[in-house]
Amino acid sequence: MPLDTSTYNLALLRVDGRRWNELRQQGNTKIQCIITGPNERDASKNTSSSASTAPTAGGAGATLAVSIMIAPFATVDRKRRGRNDKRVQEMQTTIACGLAAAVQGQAYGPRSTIHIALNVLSQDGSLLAGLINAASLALVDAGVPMTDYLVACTAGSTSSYAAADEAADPLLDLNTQEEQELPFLTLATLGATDKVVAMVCESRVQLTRLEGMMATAADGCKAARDFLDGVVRDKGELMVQEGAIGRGEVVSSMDLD
Amino acid sequence: MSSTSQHLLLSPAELAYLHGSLSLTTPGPIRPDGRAPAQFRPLTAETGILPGTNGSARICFADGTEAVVGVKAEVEKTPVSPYEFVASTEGRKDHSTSIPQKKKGRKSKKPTEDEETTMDVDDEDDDEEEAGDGSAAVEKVRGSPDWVELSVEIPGLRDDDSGTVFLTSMLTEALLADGEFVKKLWINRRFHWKLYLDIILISPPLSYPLPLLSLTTHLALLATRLPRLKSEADEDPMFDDDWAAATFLYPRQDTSSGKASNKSKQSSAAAAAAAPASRPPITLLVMAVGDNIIFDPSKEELAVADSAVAVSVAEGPSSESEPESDSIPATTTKRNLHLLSVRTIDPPSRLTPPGVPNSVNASAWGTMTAATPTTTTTPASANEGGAAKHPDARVTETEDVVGVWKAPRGGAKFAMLGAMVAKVLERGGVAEEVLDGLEGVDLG
Amino acid sequence: MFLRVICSPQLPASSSQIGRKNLIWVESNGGRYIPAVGDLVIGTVHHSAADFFYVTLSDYTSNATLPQLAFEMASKKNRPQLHSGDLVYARVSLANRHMDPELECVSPSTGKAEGLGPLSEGMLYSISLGMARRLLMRKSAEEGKVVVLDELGSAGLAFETAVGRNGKMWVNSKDMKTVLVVGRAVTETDEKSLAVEQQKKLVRKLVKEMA
Amino acid sequence: MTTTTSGPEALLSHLHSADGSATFSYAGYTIIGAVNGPIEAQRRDEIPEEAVVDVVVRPAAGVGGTRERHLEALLQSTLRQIILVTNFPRALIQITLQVTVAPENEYVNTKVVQANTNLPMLPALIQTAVLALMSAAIPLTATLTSVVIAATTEDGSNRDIINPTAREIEKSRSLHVFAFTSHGDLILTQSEGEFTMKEWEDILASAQQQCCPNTSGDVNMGDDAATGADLGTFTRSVMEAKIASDLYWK
Amino acid sequence: MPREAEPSQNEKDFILKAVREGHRLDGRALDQFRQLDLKFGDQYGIADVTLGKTRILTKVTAEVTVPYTDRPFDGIFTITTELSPMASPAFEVNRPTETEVLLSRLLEKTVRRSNALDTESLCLVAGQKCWSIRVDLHVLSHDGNLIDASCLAVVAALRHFRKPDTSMEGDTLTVYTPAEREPVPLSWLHSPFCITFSFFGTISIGEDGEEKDIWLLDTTLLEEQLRVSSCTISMNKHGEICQVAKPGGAPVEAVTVLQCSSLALQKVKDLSDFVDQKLAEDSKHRNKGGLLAELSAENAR
Amino acid sequence: MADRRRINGPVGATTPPIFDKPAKPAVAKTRDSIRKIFLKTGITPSASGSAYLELENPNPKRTGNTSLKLMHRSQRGKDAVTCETRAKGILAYTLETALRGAIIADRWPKSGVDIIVTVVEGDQDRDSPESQKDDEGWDMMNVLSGCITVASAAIADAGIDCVDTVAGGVAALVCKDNKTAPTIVMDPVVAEHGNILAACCVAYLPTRDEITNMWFKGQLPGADMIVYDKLMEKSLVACRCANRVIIQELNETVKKGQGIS
Repeated sequence: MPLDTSTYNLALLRVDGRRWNELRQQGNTKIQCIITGPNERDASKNTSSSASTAPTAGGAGATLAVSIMIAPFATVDRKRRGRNDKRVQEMQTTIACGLAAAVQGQAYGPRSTIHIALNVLSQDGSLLAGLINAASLALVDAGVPMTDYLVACTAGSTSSYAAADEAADPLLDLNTQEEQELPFLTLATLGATDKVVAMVCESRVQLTRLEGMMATAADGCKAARDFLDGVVRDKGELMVQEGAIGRGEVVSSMDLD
Repeated sequence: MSSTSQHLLLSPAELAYLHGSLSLTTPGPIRPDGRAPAQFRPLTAETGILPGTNGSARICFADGTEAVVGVKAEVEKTPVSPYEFVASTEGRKDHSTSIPQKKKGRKSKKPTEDEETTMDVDDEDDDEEEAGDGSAAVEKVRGSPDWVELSVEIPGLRDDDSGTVFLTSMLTEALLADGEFVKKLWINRRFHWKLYLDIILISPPLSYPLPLLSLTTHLALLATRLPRLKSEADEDPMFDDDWAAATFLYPRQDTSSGKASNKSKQSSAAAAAAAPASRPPITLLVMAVGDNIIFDPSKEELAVADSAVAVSVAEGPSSESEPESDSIPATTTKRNLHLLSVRTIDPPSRLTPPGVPNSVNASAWGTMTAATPTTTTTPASANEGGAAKHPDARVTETEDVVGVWKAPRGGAKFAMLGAMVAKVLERGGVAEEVLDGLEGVDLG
Repeated sequence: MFLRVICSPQLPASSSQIGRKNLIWVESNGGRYIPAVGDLVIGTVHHSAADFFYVTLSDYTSNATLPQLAFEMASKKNRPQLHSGDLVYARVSLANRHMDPELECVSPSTGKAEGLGPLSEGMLYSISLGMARRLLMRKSAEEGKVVVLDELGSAGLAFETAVGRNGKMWVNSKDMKTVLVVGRAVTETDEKSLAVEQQKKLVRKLVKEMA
Repeated sequence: MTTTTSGPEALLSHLHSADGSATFSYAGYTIIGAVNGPIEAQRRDEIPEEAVVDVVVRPAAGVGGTRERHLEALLQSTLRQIILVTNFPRALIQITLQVTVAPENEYVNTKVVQANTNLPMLPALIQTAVLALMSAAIPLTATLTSVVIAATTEDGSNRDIINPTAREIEKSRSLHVFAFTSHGDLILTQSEGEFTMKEWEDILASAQQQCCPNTSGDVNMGDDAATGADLGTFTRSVMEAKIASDLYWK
Repeated sequence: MPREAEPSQNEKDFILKAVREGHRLDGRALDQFRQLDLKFGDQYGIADVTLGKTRILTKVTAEVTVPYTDRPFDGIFTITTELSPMASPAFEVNRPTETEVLLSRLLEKTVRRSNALDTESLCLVAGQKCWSIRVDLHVLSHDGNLIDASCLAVVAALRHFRKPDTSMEGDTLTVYTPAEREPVPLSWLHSPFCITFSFFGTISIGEDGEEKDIWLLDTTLLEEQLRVSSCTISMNKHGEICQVAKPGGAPVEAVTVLQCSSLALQKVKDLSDFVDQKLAEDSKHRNKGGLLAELSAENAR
Repeated sequence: MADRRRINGPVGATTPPIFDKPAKPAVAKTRDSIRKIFLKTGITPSASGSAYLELENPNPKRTGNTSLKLMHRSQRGKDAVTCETRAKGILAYTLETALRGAIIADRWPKSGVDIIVTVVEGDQDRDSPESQKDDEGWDMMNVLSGCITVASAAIADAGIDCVDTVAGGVAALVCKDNKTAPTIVMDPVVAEHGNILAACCVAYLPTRDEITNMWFKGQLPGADMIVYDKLMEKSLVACRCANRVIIQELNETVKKGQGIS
């Protein structure tokens, strides 16, 4: 099944002391994710006021603070989006809570915060899915312990909601145009399982259509997971070759302070 | 400012050391990262990272600070207002006059020069005619500041945060200071390009982001291309869909080749008034410690700065007729730098908690033997008891105690400021260096 | 002569007539609990510091402090181990408008717990201040006219309760259903302000449902 | 001479999440009030020696504007006079007043953003606030009664209308709001429009008559159709009812 | 900063234990709603919904304005949800909390994006004049399940609302006051409702240790504080999903989500009928007329 | 409690009138002088220090009115005075820079100064043609210099220790029309000069001969510094003039004070 994640660009992969960042590209959707921290809880208070937070491990672990910045030039016709655009905030919450389910926060203790800054540089559909994948990839890269990748994918259904034809076949990973015309949903699962962590459907669709779409999306998630995993392994080998692995150890030890 | 660059805590000893090492006169300042005073931090840059934009660039400093700039252009109708016509044409004429005048004879004002200047105004008009302004009206290419919209995004800062506002205004100022830039956006009398520059600091601000943002913007503008105009004169503009045919906002040229090459390019360019080989502005951050002038200071360095200024320069037309040009060694390119704007930056050092010598400890106040005040007591503080009570304290506050760093007080000396600006502008100086560097980046 | 009426959530421990002239206290169910010395309260441990527990008595109010030594047999060596979220039954030992209230889980005179201390397991129910006051009356059935508990007891249910002046009631029993029933009985009595007879009816109904 | 159709009605402690609550409807207004407190005030707001009194007025439709802010300011300064703020230092007493029904003028289509006068709503707000405070058992030095009076001129003769309708307010020359404590002291007066000192004094008199017909404080003066409802008595009876219901078991 | 007290460990343990065994504090079944009541004001477009101890009041207002330039043929339709300290001191004025944002987003998606209200019918003069319909939602008392209750309140209020009648002679637009002409209802296309499922982890059923998700409907505030994740499904009685949102939280089997969605349909049908019936009653009441005063008294309660 | 809530202003804002032709300045001033300044301190009793500044009347007149409070605020982290200037964002920011240099911060640990500058009337010459709106920037300089002067007077009035009284001054490179050569003027009045090429506004400590804030913008020809230096010198002169006014005013205040005691 065609999952257009073939064009990942890891040219900008960088590891330094406390910051890791990743440029992930899905179709023409281009997202950059930066993980900072973990650092003192109250740091999150004053700086990223607009970020959405979610405690991990039932409050016993570190807090995840997610803030999304959608560049004005990301869309075809430039639009400036206010910091507290409710739609963005909703996505932030969804991502924060979603990741909280995967991240082993107790490794850090309750008073610490991990900042996840997502920058959308170019946007062409499957935004939420892209953001989620980028975030979990960056988290892995940052050496934050997780039970499994949190992977997401969109699935749509041909023909509009009114027509109740069962023949309508689902399709995967929609771009902006498709999103505007077809009903679709975003599904985020924990790794390759069928466990739904997050699910967002914003379009009107026959109840009967739901199952098909979810199934397709779930498959997409599996594929995405394998891909992310591949990326991480490649980078691991790269680091070994460069002998950077030693540095990697420094990094992981730094996390735990 | 303290909000823009995260506050870092240094021990009094560290501060004292930093300040000491940076203010060394011989062999010159020793910077924590071992750079030369006028040396920039190494940076990686690339352009054309965003297919969806007219121009885009990305620069990251070695310390990890990273910025992305995207430029988008839209065609917009020009409101017809008699005033704008008058004002802008004047503005432009004046500009073209001012150049040759200042270049020669140091503001010696002989009418003859005015003659020749008006002349060169005319022949520029001809260029415009070629450029497709066939209309009978002797209409000059003009521009209005609100054709450009610039936005700065700093992670963790609200849009209306004073720091962000300040950055925005400085970058905008540099861009608009000489009326030239906006004129490039002129299409015809009824239409113009509206240019949106969105500057985004991707990483958390590890150091004062101004230079980074400015350089990235510069690069993005260099890479910016506008669709080629197909329509004639004042009719509704038609554009060439072929992106390859699109023309650069700042016409490209290999720096050595002179007028001829770029003249041709220019005539094809929509914005005819653009002076040949002009380059977008860059804003550099310069700081002074003691008598030393230091470029592109890092966060630690800024923490002990005596004063800091942001200097914006741009490159104007470089004409062969320049007398000085011969004197320049062939190696250095002839760049004709304009000073666009200067602003003092509130050095964070003012907020850096100072080390306290015992003498100034509140407990120790008054116990010291008096010395003659070195600062003027303001009449107010004289009639107000508090300050007058302990003049001796004031002395020790102003006197430097060895090994103790104190937040700088007062301002910068006139000469020092002048020197800083001069250092930026000097031939073969940092500004040129940087410009060359950015020139080197290939525009994908 | 005009009487200045001051409504206050609970009667001060002793009499209903305050010394101050032109001033009477009127009890009412409503309002927020305001700590008064001697009140028995049920609090939730918020967090613990060097030698204090910080205990929440009601939402949105500053925490009360509970010295770690204010427990039976507590000493520097062995202190009670209370974690955030634990329930504790305590007496208000210091209440002062200018300071956060202070609690104790031991009678200063006898040094005995006298039933105070951590409450493990069970369920915590919120009730009106009025109901709490009635349940705390020495003879709650006669004076307070709450007979549900007695009725449930006589219906053969085995359970233990603790009532806090701050509008909390803790119920525990081996059988979870019992706890549920007791809780419902009291809360419904409270919300629907049932008379003695109705209470009895309610209990009968609940017990039947349970079986 | 009154235009009040139905007498005042009130409902106390009917909201479960607030410490105290009251719904008051009179003269075409229905307002729901909730009181939370004393609760912990935010650091930046707290007053060391007193309780902070915070009033929030929310219109039925639209976000609060300058109009609501003005009302809030008036209420805040009035209420903290009768609340024993010194009893709860560093605490916050939060009063939220939600307008649910405001009299609509059948003859104009009201805009969502009403730029019209603030005053007519004031008495209802004050009453609601006081009732809610009592329901929350917040110590008060006194209760308040308040009334709005419009001075109109009809065929030459001046006429004061108590609790005027939206229509009458339009026509009125001047509009006045008074609030009195249960001791009969004047605690709040707001006037707008054109009037002479003499007129004002007359109106004040009739307002006093209306709000506290007998400052001596004996209760047996019930509703009097001529002067509109005696709110003082009303407040009292409502409280008595409340206490009775609280202590039903006694 | 006023903070809400966390439920004590005892409460957490007990409630979870109870739920696992199929019991709730108030003796409800796991999929049972609390006592639901709906009242309309004597003015049009006021709905007062009580769901257990949760109470929500919505008011609809209409005014004539200029349509957005980018959609000249549509009217304007906004739903504002500002949670006031009345519901809980945790809600600060003009500091939208996460709850508030999610709530308003859900309503937005459920009612607005699903075209329940035909916005084109609000257009009076293309590009110049249109109706702006505004729904203000006030949470008077918050004891859980805000979303479902709010959605119901909004839908009910909108269906109850009447906007002033208008007429066009040539290019002059006349808006009639209520006194002149009886107002007219909005053109309403379908009635979506939200059903929120709250999840409380899993229990293993059968000896093969198969895991099954436990979920509750119409949770109280206390229950909501303890749930591990939630999923809101909006649909109309025709079985059209208008919106599904599971904003993160603990994972749930995909199967469960599907089961929930089919159960949601049942519940939606019930709610739909409930609202229809209430509206019918109300209109009957009005036709009798002359009882406005009584109604207003009722509304106050 | 401080009202932190949004205040929606009255619906339908009013726009200032725009006259189609610039009114001629009443008084023509020589380019080597600055407009007369009226400065008065101690005008707001409630504030710990305050000052009022008004410029000689040739239109447009600019008046800044500063009231300033020194209050004990617990500021964790900062153990020094920080100025909080509430004004148009950028203006405030620059003003803050200008003042912070002058104030001896460590004299007032853990406390803050609120400086509120109210620009009663700015140079925004509303009666000049629309096209001049681009010159907002130039005008801002004038306003800023006024703010600096008036603020520093107010600070001194409040008895906050300064190293010296800051004064603001502006000089500009202007030319009437493109025939005549550009000239440098002090304290430029935007309306008077058809076209301003460059201007610079400095905040200056005369006795220390130091500059706490500088704001230069415009188009200077070539890399040569001469014009730039000239411009700076001129603006410094402007500052000195302004400063003399401050000193004089303050002296009078002192005299009065002594007179009473």
